[in-house]
Amino acid sequence: MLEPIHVSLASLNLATLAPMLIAIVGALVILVIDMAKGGLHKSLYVMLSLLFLLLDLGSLIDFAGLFLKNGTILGFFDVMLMDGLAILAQIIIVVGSMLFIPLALTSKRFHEYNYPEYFALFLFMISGFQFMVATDNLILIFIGLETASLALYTLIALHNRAKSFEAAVKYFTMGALAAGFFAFGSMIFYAISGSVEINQIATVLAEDHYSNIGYILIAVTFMIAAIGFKISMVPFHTWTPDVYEGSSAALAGYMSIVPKIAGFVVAMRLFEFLVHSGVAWLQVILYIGVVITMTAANVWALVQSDVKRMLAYSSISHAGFVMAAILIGTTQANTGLFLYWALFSFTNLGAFTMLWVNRQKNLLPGQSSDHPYEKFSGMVKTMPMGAVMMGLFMLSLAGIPPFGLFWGKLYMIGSAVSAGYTGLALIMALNSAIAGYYYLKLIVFMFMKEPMVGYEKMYFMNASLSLKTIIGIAVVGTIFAVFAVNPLLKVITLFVYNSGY
Amino acid sequence: MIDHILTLLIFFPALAAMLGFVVTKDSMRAYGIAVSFIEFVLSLWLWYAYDPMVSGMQFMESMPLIPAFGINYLLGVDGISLFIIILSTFFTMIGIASLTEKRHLKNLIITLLFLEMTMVGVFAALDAIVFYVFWELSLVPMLYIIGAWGGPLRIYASIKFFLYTFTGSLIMLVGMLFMAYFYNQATGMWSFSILEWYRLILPENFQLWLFAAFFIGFAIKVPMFPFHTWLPYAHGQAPTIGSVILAAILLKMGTYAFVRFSLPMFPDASVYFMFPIAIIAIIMIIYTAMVAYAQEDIKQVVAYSSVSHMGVIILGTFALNVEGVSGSVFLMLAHGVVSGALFLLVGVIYDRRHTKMMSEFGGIASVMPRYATIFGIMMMASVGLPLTINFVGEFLSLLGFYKQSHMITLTAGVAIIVGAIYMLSAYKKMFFGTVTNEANRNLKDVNRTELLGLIPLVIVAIWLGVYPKPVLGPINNSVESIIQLMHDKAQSPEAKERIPNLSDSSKIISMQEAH
Amino acid sequence: MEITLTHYLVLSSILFAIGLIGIMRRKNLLMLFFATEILLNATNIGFAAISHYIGDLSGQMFAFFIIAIAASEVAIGLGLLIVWYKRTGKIDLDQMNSMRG
Amino acid sequence: MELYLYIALFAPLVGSLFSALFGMSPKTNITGYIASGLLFTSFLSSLVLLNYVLGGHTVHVELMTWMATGDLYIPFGFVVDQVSVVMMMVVTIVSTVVHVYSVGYMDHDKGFNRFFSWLSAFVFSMMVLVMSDNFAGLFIGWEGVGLCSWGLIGFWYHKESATWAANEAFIMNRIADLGMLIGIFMIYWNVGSLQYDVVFAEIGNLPLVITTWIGIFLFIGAMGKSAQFPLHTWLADAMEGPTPVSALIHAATMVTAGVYLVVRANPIYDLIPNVGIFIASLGAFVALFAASMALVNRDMKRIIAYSTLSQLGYMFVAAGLGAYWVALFHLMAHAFFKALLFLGAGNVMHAMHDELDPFKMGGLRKVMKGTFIMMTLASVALAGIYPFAGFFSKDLILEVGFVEHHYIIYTVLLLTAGLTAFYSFRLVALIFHGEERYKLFGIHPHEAYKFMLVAMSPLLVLAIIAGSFKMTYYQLVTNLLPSTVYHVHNEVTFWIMTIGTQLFVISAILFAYKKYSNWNSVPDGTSKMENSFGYKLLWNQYYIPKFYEEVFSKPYLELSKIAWKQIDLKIVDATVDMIANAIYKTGENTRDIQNGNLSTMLRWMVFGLVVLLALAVAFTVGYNAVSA
Amino acid sequence: MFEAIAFYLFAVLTIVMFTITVMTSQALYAITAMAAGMIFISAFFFILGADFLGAIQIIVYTGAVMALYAFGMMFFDTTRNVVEKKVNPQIVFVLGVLAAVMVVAIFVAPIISDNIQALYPIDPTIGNSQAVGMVLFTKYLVPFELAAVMLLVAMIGGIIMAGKKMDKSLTLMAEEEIGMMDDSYRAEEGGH
Repeated sequence: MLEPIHVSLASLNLATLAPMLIAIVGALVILVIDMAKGGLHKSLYVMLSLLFLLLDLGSLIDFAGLFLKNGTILGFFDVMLMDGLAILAQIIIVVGSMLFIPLALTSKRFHEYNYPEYFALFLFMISGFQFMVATDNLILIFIGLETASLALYTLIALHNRAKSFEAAVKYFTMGALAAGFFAFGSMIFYAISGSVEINQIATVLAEDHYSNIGYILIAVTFMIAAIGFKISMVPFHTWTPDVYEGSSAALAGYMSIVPKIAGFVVAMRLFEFLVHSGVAWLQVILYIGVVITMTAANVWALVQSDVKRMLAYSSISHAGFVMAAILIGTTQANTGLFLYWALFSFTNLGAFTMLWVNRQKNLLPGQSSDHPYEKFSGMVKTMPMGAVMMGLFMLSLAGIPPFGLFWGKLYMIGSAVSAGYTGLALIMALNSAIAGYYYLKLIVFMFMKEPMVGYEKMYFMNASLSLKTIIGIAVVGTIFAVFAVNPLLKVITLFVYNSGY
Repeated sequence: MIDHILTLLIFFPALAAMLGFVVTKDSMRAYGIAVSFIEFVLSLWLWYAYDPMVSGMQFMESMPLIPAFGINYLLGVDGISLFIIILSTFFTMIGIASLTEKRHLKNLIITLLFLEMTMVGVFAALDAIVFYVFWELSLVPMLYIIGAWGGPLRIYASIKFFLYTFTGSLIMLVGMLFMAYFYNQATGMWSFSILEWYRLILPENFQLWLFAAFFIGFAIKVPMFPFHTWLPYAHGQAPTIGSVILAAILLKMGTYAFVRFSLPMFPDASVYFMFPIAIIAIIMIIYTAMVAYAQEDIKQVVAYSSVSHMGVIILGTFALNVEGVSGSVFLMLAHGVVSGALFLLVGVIYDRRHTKMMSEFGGIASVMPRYATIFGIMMMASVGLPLTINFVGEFLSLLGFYKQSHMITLTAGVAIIVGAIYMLSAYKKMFFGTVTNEANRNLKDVNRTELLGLIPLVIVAIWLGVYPKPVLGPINNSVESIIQLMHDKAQSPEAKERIPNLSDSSKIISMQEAH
Repeated sequence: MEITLTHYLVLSSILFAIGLIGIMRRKNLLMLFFATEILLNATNIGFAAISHYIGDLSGQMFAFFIIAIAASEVAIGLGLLIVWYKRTGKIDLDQMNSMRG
Repeated sequence: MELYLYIALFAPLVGSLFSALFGMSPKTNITGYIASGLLFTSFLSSLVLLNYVLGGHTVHVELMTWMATGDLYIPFGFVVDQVSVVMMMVVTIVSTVVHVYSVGYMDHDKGFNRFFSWLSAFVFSMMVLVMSDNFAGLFIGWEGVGLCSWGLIGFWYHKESATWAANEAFIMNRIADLGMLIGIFMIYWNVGSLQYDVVFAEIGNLPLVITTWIGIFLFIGAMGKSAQFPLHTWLADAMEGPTPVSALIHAATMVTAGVYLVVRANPIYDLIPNVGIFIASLGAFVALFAASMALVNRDMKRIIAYSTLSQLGYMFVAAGLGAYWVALFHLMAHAFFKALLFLGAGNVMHAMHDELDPFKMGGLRKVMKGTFIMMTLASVALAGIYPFAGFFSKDLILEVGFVEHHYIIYTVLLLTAGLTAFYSFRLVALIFHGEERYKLFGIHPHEAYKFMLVAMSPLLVLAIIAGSFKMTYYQLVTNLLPSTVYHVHNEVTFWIMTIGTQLFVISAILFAYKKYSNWNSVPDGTSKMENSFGYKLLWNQYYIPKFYEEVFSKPYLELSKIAWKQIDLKIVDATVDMIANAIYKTGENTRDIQNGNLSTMLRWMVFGLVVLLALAVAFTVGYNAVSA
Repeated sequence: MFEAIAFYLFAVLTIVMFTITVMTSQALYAITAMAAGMIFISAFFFILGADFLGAIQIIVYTGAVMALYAFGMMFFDTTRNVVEKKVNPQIVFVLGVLAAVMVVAIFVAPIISDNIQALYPIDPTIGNSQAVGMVLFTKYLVPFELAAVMLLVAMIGGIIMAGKKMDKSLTLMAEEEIGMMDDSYRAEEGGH
């Protein structure tokens, strides 16, 4: 008969749930407030979200301290895994979200911010991502992923216009397919290892000396497809530009950062042990995948006529760039990944925010998208500071020193070099050059063309103090990144190294 | 203050540019001149404080930037960089003083001041990454200058300029990372300090690859054949000030980098690649001179002539002996002064006629005699007449390379012939003959503002041609230390032989000092 | 004739492939969603079978959660379809091509 | 003495700079006076130095360092020794005369001040050239005179032909200068110094091959400056410049720089007699070659220019055969009478309103008595009639050829002497004798200013008496130059030669007079002679300018255009653009992968999966095959 | 033997049902076939001893999911024949079949592993539901709770998207229009 199970509460390490729980509680609080008194202004919810995120961040920093003292923290029957990667990723997630949520305080009113549920879903989504990175259990990863994704689909659709529905449906459908892939891949891993926990899988496979190579490859294939979808690897990227275009610029910027870092962490956990154990196939596949993702996305970005789509493709390319870290698999490379993404968050969010501040409600005459290049022509004359800042973000994205992303690129290419991937390093460098073109294109429009008559008022029409603050933070973060790199590098290296990656 | 003079030199213009946003449009010009003048005086002070007897780095500054990855804010000047820095500040001053641009003058001056920061930064940097930062950053203001104030094809030209050089420098960046990695392998430490890298002796095959990686970055910047095609567009479309700075300073970054990086870091590779590069240099010299001869646009003539002269600089650099390298460093300055002046001169006529086609002119000498005179002086300097600044550099460069190869020098020497051909024919087309075009009949001669920019250049061009010693001396000392370093580091017997050992010849030096 | 794990896995993958075909083939969004359900169900069979053959409960757990996920997806998916349908009157995915390139 | 040296050297520079100050302003006579005065000062200083040097001293100063790097050390060093002082005298005398003359000659020219600036600058360069104590300094002067020559040939820059000629001269000289530069490089890398004294002391220790090459390269430099075949065409074209310029630069001084170089570098050429023979042969050839072209030419100044060329040939014969002092002597004598001849021609030009065709003149002796006398005497001197200067120097060269047993050279030179006499007097006869054909063209000639004639007179005197300095000169220069005496020892032979030569020359003169002194029509290209092959050949300068035009200039231009339009734009640049375009086009062509249709997107996902699966299966199969 | 027969029977049935689901142009057939397929799948669960899962399968899928879909169908009016434009159907089948073939190709090889250990072994002495419950509320408590959150998210998402507020898009309305709308809301609320 069933034995009663005695579990000491201490061994559960309930605290490991704290960060996610904070987010969930926040969401529930918002829902409750809404039920109690409807029709409250969005600023309340924004600030509440911000507060809970702050708490979340506080608890994460607490964990960071604990991690440095005691190493990896397991909790809840080893389902929760608070290692360096989890903490770093969650910090990026939460900080990215904190930068995102004030963007709701626009001066124009958009549909989604009329819903208190929007903020609740947003916090739920964050908790989903947090779960996703803070575990090595495939089940929890899957559920976290789905929680976040489902919330995200809703957030996209709430923008409430034809394009955002289209985007949401496309994202959802492809997400469902990817979910199928994930499930199937997990199944095969389960079949060969009898476990759904990544470290367990790794152990079993190592003990078997990878004898079920066929199974492993099939499993990895499905996993690549599933995670590749999440981090938009070519050819699983097709949703990205459409979804970015359909969502509000703010959300698009958010999507280019936060979901992807979660994806990267899962990819790191899942693939790196395989790469390290010399599964040559995976190395080749990742190599090809990384190169194609970087290059093809760049090439497509070249031909875009809409800035947002261009940025979408560019973020695919950046993701490909960072994927190289997983291929390289050294501590330096993984450190580079987090460094890159931390720096990328500021810059890219800044760039998308710049789009967000000049979002008008109706399409420009003769244009089929919100942010055609023409909209920016001659911006330096009508809005010099705005143009300079946008130019700054573009330069940073292009990897012009000393702006933020350069240091990330430097370190990433450096890690490729150190690991002996000369060809990869060169390809990464050359891709930066190709990318230069489309970033320059925007600069050209802003600085070297005459303003279009009648469009002068387009810029900053949607701006508000909080948006400007966010841009300011992004600008500062981009320009003075160089001073942040060293401390970041030290901390990240410590975390990554101590997590065994 | 003297301890941080380099930092001051680098960031003073940038700071001034920031403050410049506040200055009103009308007074911007005066502000720009004042700032650049102060900067120039500061750089002169640097020269004054510089000890010409010391061959190594002076005014070193160091501050950890990203110590975890071995990146430090490391500055210093030696005889080689000192004068290029002064040239940069000098030309920024001259450039701003002789600005005739009316559109968005404020933006232009702010951009120029930022550009000045990057230029000084490149030449003062002793850390590869800091160097790279300024190197890349210099593209941005230039992009803006060409793209916003340029001619009809300005956007094409500016993007081409940017992307081309950007691509090259990214490959160079990979090379730098490899260098740091090898340093890490050798010492267990990360470092991007150039001086530290000097101490590293690499196996020859590594040297070859790294040399190639750096070479692409530098060659595009120089620009060397066949990577030169961005230059005619950039010059052709750039406004006068853009061309001036581009020709006078930005191109020097490439050649300077050869001396600063390639030679001392890869002595064996330098010897290995000496002849191929010399061949390229010859192609640059003769082929581009021919192309220059075929031009119809006077600015393009000057632009291509730049490439041709850069060929001589490259040749001198790869002479790998003191005479040649000193000569090439000197020629960098000389070419800066002369081609800068020529572009300014082209700008003068362009301001008046808004065309640069030589066929539009003819007989200008009678309408604008002062202009014709100054143009003539600068043309002769460009042709390399003795007692002008160019000759010293060209003579020494060719002399230096003669030690390495007779035939190549003979072929390269054709520079003095072909140079004369295109320059004289261009001069003839523009200035000689009778005035046939009515539009030219009443052109105003150079005015006071323009003279303000041109006269100092003429003075420098002749002064340093007659008495190059104050500049050549410090250059020589620093070059000697580089050559000695190369000789000591060289591994292959051929390199040992080709790079002279100066410690043997110290006798000779002392003998000369007895003169 | 023993039914081994392989049988189940093969069955699972055949069903998965049917799902894939459906996903690629369907233009009607609602029926496309059916196909996604097939995918998840195919996987579930595999999980249950593996769980049975190695005598471990984790597989069943996974399948359990997959069912939950499938259910949530239906809710969101139908919600999306409803707004889309309200806006356009169609749920044919060929209508969705306002963004491209 | 240093002071005098510096005065001699820098006075012209001061004059030039002073004139340049007024370069753009309208004519101010003061510039002419000051420049001339300063040159006279220079001349006086040179005279003092000459006196000093005659006392057996030399002056050697070092002004300052020019270049010093590595082992290279080049100072601005100047030396006044026996050779350079001779040159200094020649240069300062002729240039002083020419300056004064020019005050009158350029009287009506807008560019009066500019002219003096250039002219004085030229003298300065020339002084640097001759006074320098090292090869680099020589090169400075060498290029400097080239520059001034360019400026002065193209002085009337509105004339297409003048500017063309100026550029031609400069570029041709540059070609030769490259040779010289290479010679200098060789000297430096083999000797380690460029100082004359060091080089000449060390040169004997070098392998002969290297010395030979040095000699050859230096001579290439000399060929350009002295317009030796095949770099001779510029000299005749250079006559586009104002006539004083032709007198000073293209007759008396600059063109002789090549001879000076060979003379100066005599320790080198002494070691390589084979090169010397070549130089001599080339000189002889040029002497005849140039003279032949002068026979038929119808341009007064060109005829004189060809004669200059021819005389330069003589000088090179002497220098090539080792008779350096003879070469230098002829150089000096020639400078006087040739400058005189040119200045006279200038007077005629002035009178004839820049008409140059002697066939359109005739009978001018009536209106231009002074000029007539001077030109006739100068021609006599040129022809080498005793006791004029030309006799002493030219005869000596013939003797050298004979003594050194180069009979072919001797014969050629003798023949040339006859031709020289013929064309010189053809010119004199056509200009000053016969009918006054100029009336047909409505010209009213007049004599030049008095002071111009006065200014010319020193030259006249020197042209007549220069020969008498021969012994003093000989003693002077042989301090430095090999003191070989060239004398035909057999008295009979000597007299036969001397008198024979004189008779030959005189008969040539008489023939010219007979043929041309009564000329009465302007040739219109229809006469039989004018259509003969020989005449045409000579008239077209052996078709060499045309040959250069067709073989070098035009193809170079064409090639340049191809290089630009075909190679640079269509290959090099197009490749770069092609790469960029290819990348862009790839984007354009593949962007339809994202065609916005959800079905396609899903298919791409499945496609990606299938490809990966295929790779996985392939790998597994391969892996199993290998492990099995 | 019984197991084999059952397996093959249900395998064929499921495959057929799902094939119908995928291939038919009748939406009604499709949904019916899918519901049937789901039920047949639950049969596998029972065969495999996963009783709990089987029950859940029937309840959740056939009960909830199918009902939702049925409502959806009625709402979208897709009971009639669905007209679908087919583009390159070959590609679809080639890709699908290839995927299956390749996965199967690997799967025919047996799994070689000595190291598979059941971490949560099935105890034959206790019932499946109990066992599942034990694991679910210990090891998988966190996923379980998160699944609850997920369902909550799905619920909220579904509700607000289907809600009436979505009919008007503030995103597309000019500020003035929104202002007017707010006023009318306020008026309504004031009226209550």
